[in-house]
Amino acid sequence: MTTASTVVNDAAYSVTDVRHTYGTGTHALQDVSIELPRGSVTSLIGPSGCGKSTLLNILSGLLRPSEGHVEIFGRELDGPPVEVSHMFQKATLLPWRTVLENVLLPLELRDGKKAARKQKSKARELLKMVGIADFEAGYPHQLSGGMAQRAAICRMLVTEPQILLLDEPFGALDELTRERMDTELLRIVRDTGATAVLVTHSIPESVFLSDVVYAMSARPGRITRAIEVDLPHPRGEHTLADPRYLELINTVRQALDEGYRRGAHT
Amino acid sequence: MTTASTVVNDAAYSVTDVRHTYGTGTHALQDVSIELPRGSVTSLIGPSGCGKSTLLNILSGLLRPSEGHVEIFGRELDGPPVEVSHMFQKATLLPWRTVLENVLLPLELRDGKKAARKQKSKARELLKMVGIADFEAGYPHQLSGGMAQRAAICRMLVTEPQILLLDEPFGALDELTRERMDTELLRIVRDTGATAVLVTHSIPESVFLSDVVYAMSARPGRITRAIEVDLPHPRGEHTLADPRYLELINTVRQALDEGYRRGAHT
Amino acid sequence: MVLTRSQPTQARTRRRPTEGRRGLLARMPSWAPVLISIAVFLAAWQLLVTFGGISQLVLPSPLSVAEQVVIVTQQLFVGGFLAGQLWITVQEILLGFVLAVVVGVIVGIVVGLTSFGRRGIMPLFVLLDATPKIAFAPVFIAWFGFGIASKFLMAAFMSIFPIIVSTAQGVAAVEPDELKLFQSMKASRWDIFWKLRVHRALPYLFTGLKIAVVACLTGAVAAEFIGGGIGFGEQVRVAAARIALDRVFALIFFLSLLGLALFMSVAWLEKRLTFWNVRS
Amino acid sequence: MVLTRSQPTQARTRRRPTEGRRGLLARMPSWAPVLISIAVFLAAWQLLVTFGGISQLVLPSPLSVAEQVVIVTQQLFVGGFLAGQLWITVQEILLGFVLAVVVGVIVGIVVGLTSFGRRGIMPLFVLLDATPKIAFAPVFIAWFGFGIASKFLMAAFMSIFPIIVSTAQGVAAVEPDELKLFQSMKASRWDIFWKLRVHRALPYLFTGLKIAVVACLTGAVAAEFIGGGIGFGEQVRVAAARIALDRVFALIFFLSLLGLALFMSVAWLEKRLTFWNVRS
Amino acid sequence: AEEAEQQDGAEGSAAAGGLTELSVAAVSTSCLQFFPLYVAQEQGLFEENGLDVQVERMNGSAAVLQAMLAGQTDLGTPGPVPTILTQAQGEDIRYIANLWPGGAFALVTPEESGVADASELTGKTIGVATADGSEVSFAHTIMAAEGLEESDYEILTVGEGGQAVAAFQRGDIDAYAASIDGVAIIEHAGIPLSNITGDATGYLFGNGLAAPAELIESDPESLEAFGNAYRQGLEMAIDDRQLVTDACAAVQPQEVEDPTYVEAHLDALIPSLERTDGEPWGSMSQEHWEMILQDAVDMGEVEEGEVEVDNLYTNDLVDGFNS
Ligand SMILES: Nc1ncnc2c1ncn2[C@@H]1O[C@H](COP(=O)(O)OP(=O)(O)OP(=O)(O)O)[C@@H](O)[C@H]1O
Ligand SMILES: Nc1ncnc2c1ncn2[C@@H]1O[C@H](COP(=O)(O)OP(=O)(O)OP(=O)(O)O)[C@@H](O)[C@H]1O
Ligand SMILES: Cc1ncc(C[n+]2csc(CCO)c2C)c(N)n1
Ligand SMILES: [Mg+2]
Ligand SMILES: [Mg+2]
Repeated sequence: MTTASTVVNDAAYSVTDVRHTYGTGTHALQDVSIELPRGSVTSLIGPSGCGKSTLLNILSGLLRPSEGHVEIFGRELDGPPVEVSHMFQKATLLPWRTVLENVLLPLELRDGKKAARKQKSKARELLKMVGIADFEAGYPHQLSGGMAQRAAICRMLVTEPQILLLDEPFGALDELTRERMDTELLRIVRDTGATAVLVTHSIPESVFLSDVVYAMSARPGRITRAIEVDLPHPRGEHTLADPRYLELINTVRQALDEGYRRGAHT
Repeated sequence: MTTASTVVNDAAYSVTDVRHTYGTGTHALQDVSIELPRGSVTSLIGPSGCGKSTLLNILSGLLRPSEGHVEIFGRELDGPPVEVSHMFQKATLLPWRTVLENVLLPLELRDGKKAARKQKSKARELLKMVGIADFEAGYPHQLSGGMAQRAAICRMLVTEPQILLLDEPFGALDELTRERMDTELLRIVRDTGATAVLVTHSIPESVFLSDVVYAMSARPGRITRAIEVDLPHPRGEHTLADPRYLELINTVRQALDEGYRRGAHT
Repeated sequence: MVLTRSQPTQARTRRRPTEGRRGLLARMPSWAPVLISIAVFLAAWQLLVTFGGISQLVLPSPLSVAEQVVIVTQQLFVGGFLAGQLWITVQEILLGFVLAVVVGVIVGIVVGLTSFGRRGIMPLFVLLDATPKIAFAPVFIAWFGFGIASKFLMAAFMSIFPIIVSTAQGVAAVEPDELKLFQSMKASRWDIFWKLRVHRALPYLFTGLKIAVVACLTGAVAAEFIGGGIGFGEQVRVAAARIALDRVFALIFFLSLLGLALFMSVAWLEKRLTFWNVRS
Repeated sequence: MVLTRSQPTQARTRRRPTEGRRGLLARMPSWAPVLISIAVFLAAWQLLVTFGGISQLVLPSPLSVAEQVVIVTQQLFVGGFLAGQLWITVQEILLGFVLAVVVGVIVGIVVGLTSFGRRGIMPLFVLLDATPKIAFAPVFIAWFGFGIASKFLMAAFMSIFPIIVSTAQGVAAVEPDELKLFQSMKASRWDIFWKLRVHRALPYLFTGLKIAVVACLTGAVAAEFIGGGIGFGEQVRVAAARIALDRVFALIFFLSLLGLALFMSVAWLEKRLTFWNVRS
Repeated sequence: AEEAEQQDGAEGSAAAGGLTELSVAAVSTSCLQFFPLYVAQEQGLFEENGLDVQVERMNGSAAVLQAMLAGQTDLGTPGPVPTILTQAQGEDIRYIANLWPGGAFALVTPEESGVADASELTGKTIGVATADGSEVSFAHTIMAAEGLEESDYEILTVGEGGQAVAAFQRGDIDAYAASIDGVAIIEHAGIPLSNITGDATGYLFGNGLAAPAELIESDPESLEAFGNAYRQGLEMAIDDRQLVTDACAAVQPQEVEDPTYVEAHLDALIPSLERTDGEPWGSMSQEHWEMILQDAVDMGEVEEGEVEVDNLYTNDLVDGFNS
């Protein structure tokens, strides 16, 4: 997989020998090198505190790694790039804006208020797609956790990003709602051809959604295993009954358990 | 299972025709009748807002049902009974008390400060058992979520309750930590011969822990299915690989999905 | 009693089911308890004066105060001298408050957003805020004269510190998650300020404003007290000098109403502008 | 610059990575910025007096104020008259504060824990708090005489309302989860009060106390100002009456130090008693 | 008298050492303004007269009168007008001695303004030290004597000391009506003033000693003893001004830090405290009281007939003051 780094290659991201140590001395990441093909869905899974969010923050340009470097579409990463939308565990909707205004926020910041206003119909479409069109004029405190998370998805998608970075996006939802959101998300990603990186704690979720699952060890986080998920597309309820699905879940669990045991997690 | 209600029977709880409507008009529970044998572990599972916590609050004597009645060890329930310990989704440790002082709180409230002080060694034993003995002099804000939840378990157990009511006790933990806590809890319950009622959102957890899983429908909550879990004891890591385990998970999922579809959940 | 059958009224006190003895009180309209306690207070006062053998010049009876309230009200409605004095004080308070808000918010933003401000200037303001600012009243009079200027500047001086401190706290107290969100969306510092910090600062600011508006009234009255010359506070002093204590109380009553009106206006504005700030 | 290589100093300002231009300022010891801004302030003041042609009777120069500060300090150390006056004011403040805390906390608990208190009495306190309490100073003198009593009562009156309001808020603001926990453990009302409400009320109470301690100083000084006779505030008035503005400023400086010391004491106590109250 | 003393136990009970306790409240916190009181205290003149006196300092006549009514003090030194107002409200507090026979107030203008006569103040602003009415009626009396209506000039309350200086410097006032010691302070600050008081206010005596009628009834001996000591204090201080500095050093040291400040005060005050009309110290004339009461009626402060002149004062104790 070695390519001359000056040549534009087909990867959305290519991460080489990244390490990160925080100012506090916490050694969060160690020797991470991964390549994420365009249009792929990748999951990062590992024990709490192993550096998953750190890695995602590095990919989003919010954090510069202590060592190593990151390329996005073949160019050196340097600050948050326009192609990327980042979604966090909490929906983080601004409570003083209506749902619609929240969804329009990234456009407003990028193109100004006027331009954003013109895109209302697009935002409305997204809200309709995730099933909360009726709430566009409501305020976040009137939404349930699942509804807020859906609004955050719309906000993430409204700029038509080529890359989606998702940090435990559905961690706060109950299992059944979560499964539905997973399915929806997968459909959107496939439809738009975007590249997605997902951080999750749920083994079944990682398998269900991804092309590759990277298992990480406890701090300092390193990638211990890469599990290719060869489940056929499109995936859906039938996938859950697929014996290969359960098999892969067990594979990931074992990979994780090793990393878990090796770490210092209490 | 009909016994004359005046005769003391073998059930820890017997719940007859319980309905509950809140002051706001929310109709939370509808026609719930269940019998919980001594020493059994029972799970309640169902969509968010279906009345699981309401039912648990009724069992704990914190809430009097609008209709129907509840017997505990054959006598009419009337206020929080001494035999019961209730554990909530959040650890809710008092931040101004050390871990040890938090564990001793129920004893202090029941028997006074002096008596509680004499039981320190017992509290320390419990802390040792869950693996946080080193933190007894620490304050809650120094603990991770998992450690706090373990302290809450010690607090629950320190009064040697005959009945444990657990409302999503590990909902805030990551999957692997949660599995470990589940195993620990199960061992404790079996060792002490206590009766336990567990509310959970996780289907695998409910199957892993229980003798019976009650699936509930969306609001107004009613019990739609009772699934007997015939997995052998003791359960442990090997259980997760048992095909019967996966089968039961699917059974519960289906039961739940029916109730889910029938409800008005968004 | 821990167990209580849930009833419609219970929703209100959901947080304390053990304290739910709901009797007469719960069924009263919400203004009734206030009126009852006012009535009890006034009755006790009247009894004290009537049977306590206290001189009217030391503690006037509520009845004679009420009489003076009526007289003052009439004078205010006629729009003569007293109305003019009240208007002067109102002007002092409003000018002082507006000045304090404008300067205080600007200074607060500068102090709160810069490291030097937080570390170098904030402690000075804490020091200044800990001075009994009323001691500066004669200085203000000497500098700014006997007209409205010295009074509204004094009012502004008395009320500006809570505004500075709360603004500085507010603009610094952004939610880290929201800041990260804005950064990930490549927001400019300008946008982060106007679309994020300003909103998050408002609840803090209003806490400061509610303290400030009362301090502003106190400042104007204190300046009139010490500086003399004009205004409603000065009328209180004149009445006190004439040993007309019933008039003193009646005038203070109007000042309280003024204070309450200002406080309520700020509270109303707070409710409107921070409607979204529901405790989660 | 959004991207910054993380460095040891960054930990402190983790929340605002975009503002991380760390230069000279970050490397200064923490007292340096305060001293710098004080120095700049004093220099500007001296220049204004020297070149602004302002009479010393209106704005004394910092140098002459400094001279007076030295003189007053000497007098205080000798322990003569001025030390006695300072001690009187300190007594007034301490007595007033203790009284306000004792009465305010008790009233606050009663008001905060009863439905009648919250609905019937609280609005009255809001009304009273909105009065310019300084207008009552002459009345307090008339009732309680010229001694220390009228002054410390005035100080207590000025500072009691924030204590009542914050205590009432505090005891009512229990976490529902914790209340439920206590109820499930069959705790008595007594235990719920002492082992839960009291702790949860402390952070609120201290917010009130920090406002109150400054108000208490103001109250004592204002009472001395208006009531006359005794104390350090009265000395300010005497100095003002004899047109010794440099002395006025020097005395105010000592009152500020006193205020700061009181404020710091309360803040220190807060840190000790609510050490557990870390923002989560 | 013994029976009466038992009835009114609050006032003047016999203390250890046979001294009678008595408290007095001055209407000003200034020591220099009431120096006879403090000299008497410092020189032990009260003890010599069988009294144990407690001196309090307050701001203004109203506060002192209220303190007397509330039983906080036995004696006070209010002005005549506030005393009239108190009687109008049904409380019986009376003058027993005139402390300022020469008048309390002066109307002044800055020397540099060239105004030498009150008649030149038409259309101008007169500053007054307090709003308590005394200076205001004082100013009105002077202006009325010049034939000026109240609408011909403005009155502005500016306070004392530095505030008055600021008022002159800012041009906010053209003349200033204040107590004579207040005027002395301003002159001492370096602003030369011309006194344009004239003689229209000759009948306006200043503050006096006042007491509740019951006390005058029940214990006149103690009050006589008090006045006697006060008079002796005044006379000793006139003979030896250093006594004033000594007495005030213990009470209000700020006022005596600067000897020239003390001199300026005494130069201004002593002439108005000394009796120059040959009448015994402390005595009051019916005629002057009637004129002052008439002024109060004319100003609308009290109704005609609401207060009787005979109730306002008594000269019964004057012999005792001068024994
Ligand atoms: N800004 C920071 N400064 C210092 N240390 C940090 C910072 N952010 C994270 N850390 C530490 O770095 C380590 C990795 O944190 P990170 O948030 O990347 O873990 P994670 O895998 O996302 O964990 P979780 O599953 O709990 O979200 C942890 O030990 C954490 O405490
Ligand atoms: N104290 C209350 N007053 C009024 N309505 C309530 C109260 N508590 C709960 N409810 C409502 O009753 C219904 C059942 O609530 P409950 O908390 O029992 O659900 P749950 O099954 O525990 O949900 P979750 O899984 O989200 O915890 C919900 O609609 C809820 O909004
Ligand atoms: C605070 C204060 N109140 C009243 C007066 C009035 N006064 C009291 S004694 C006196 C001297 C002659 O009577 C005068 C004018 C004052 N000066 N200061
Ligand atoms: Mg993370
Ligand atoms: Mg629940």
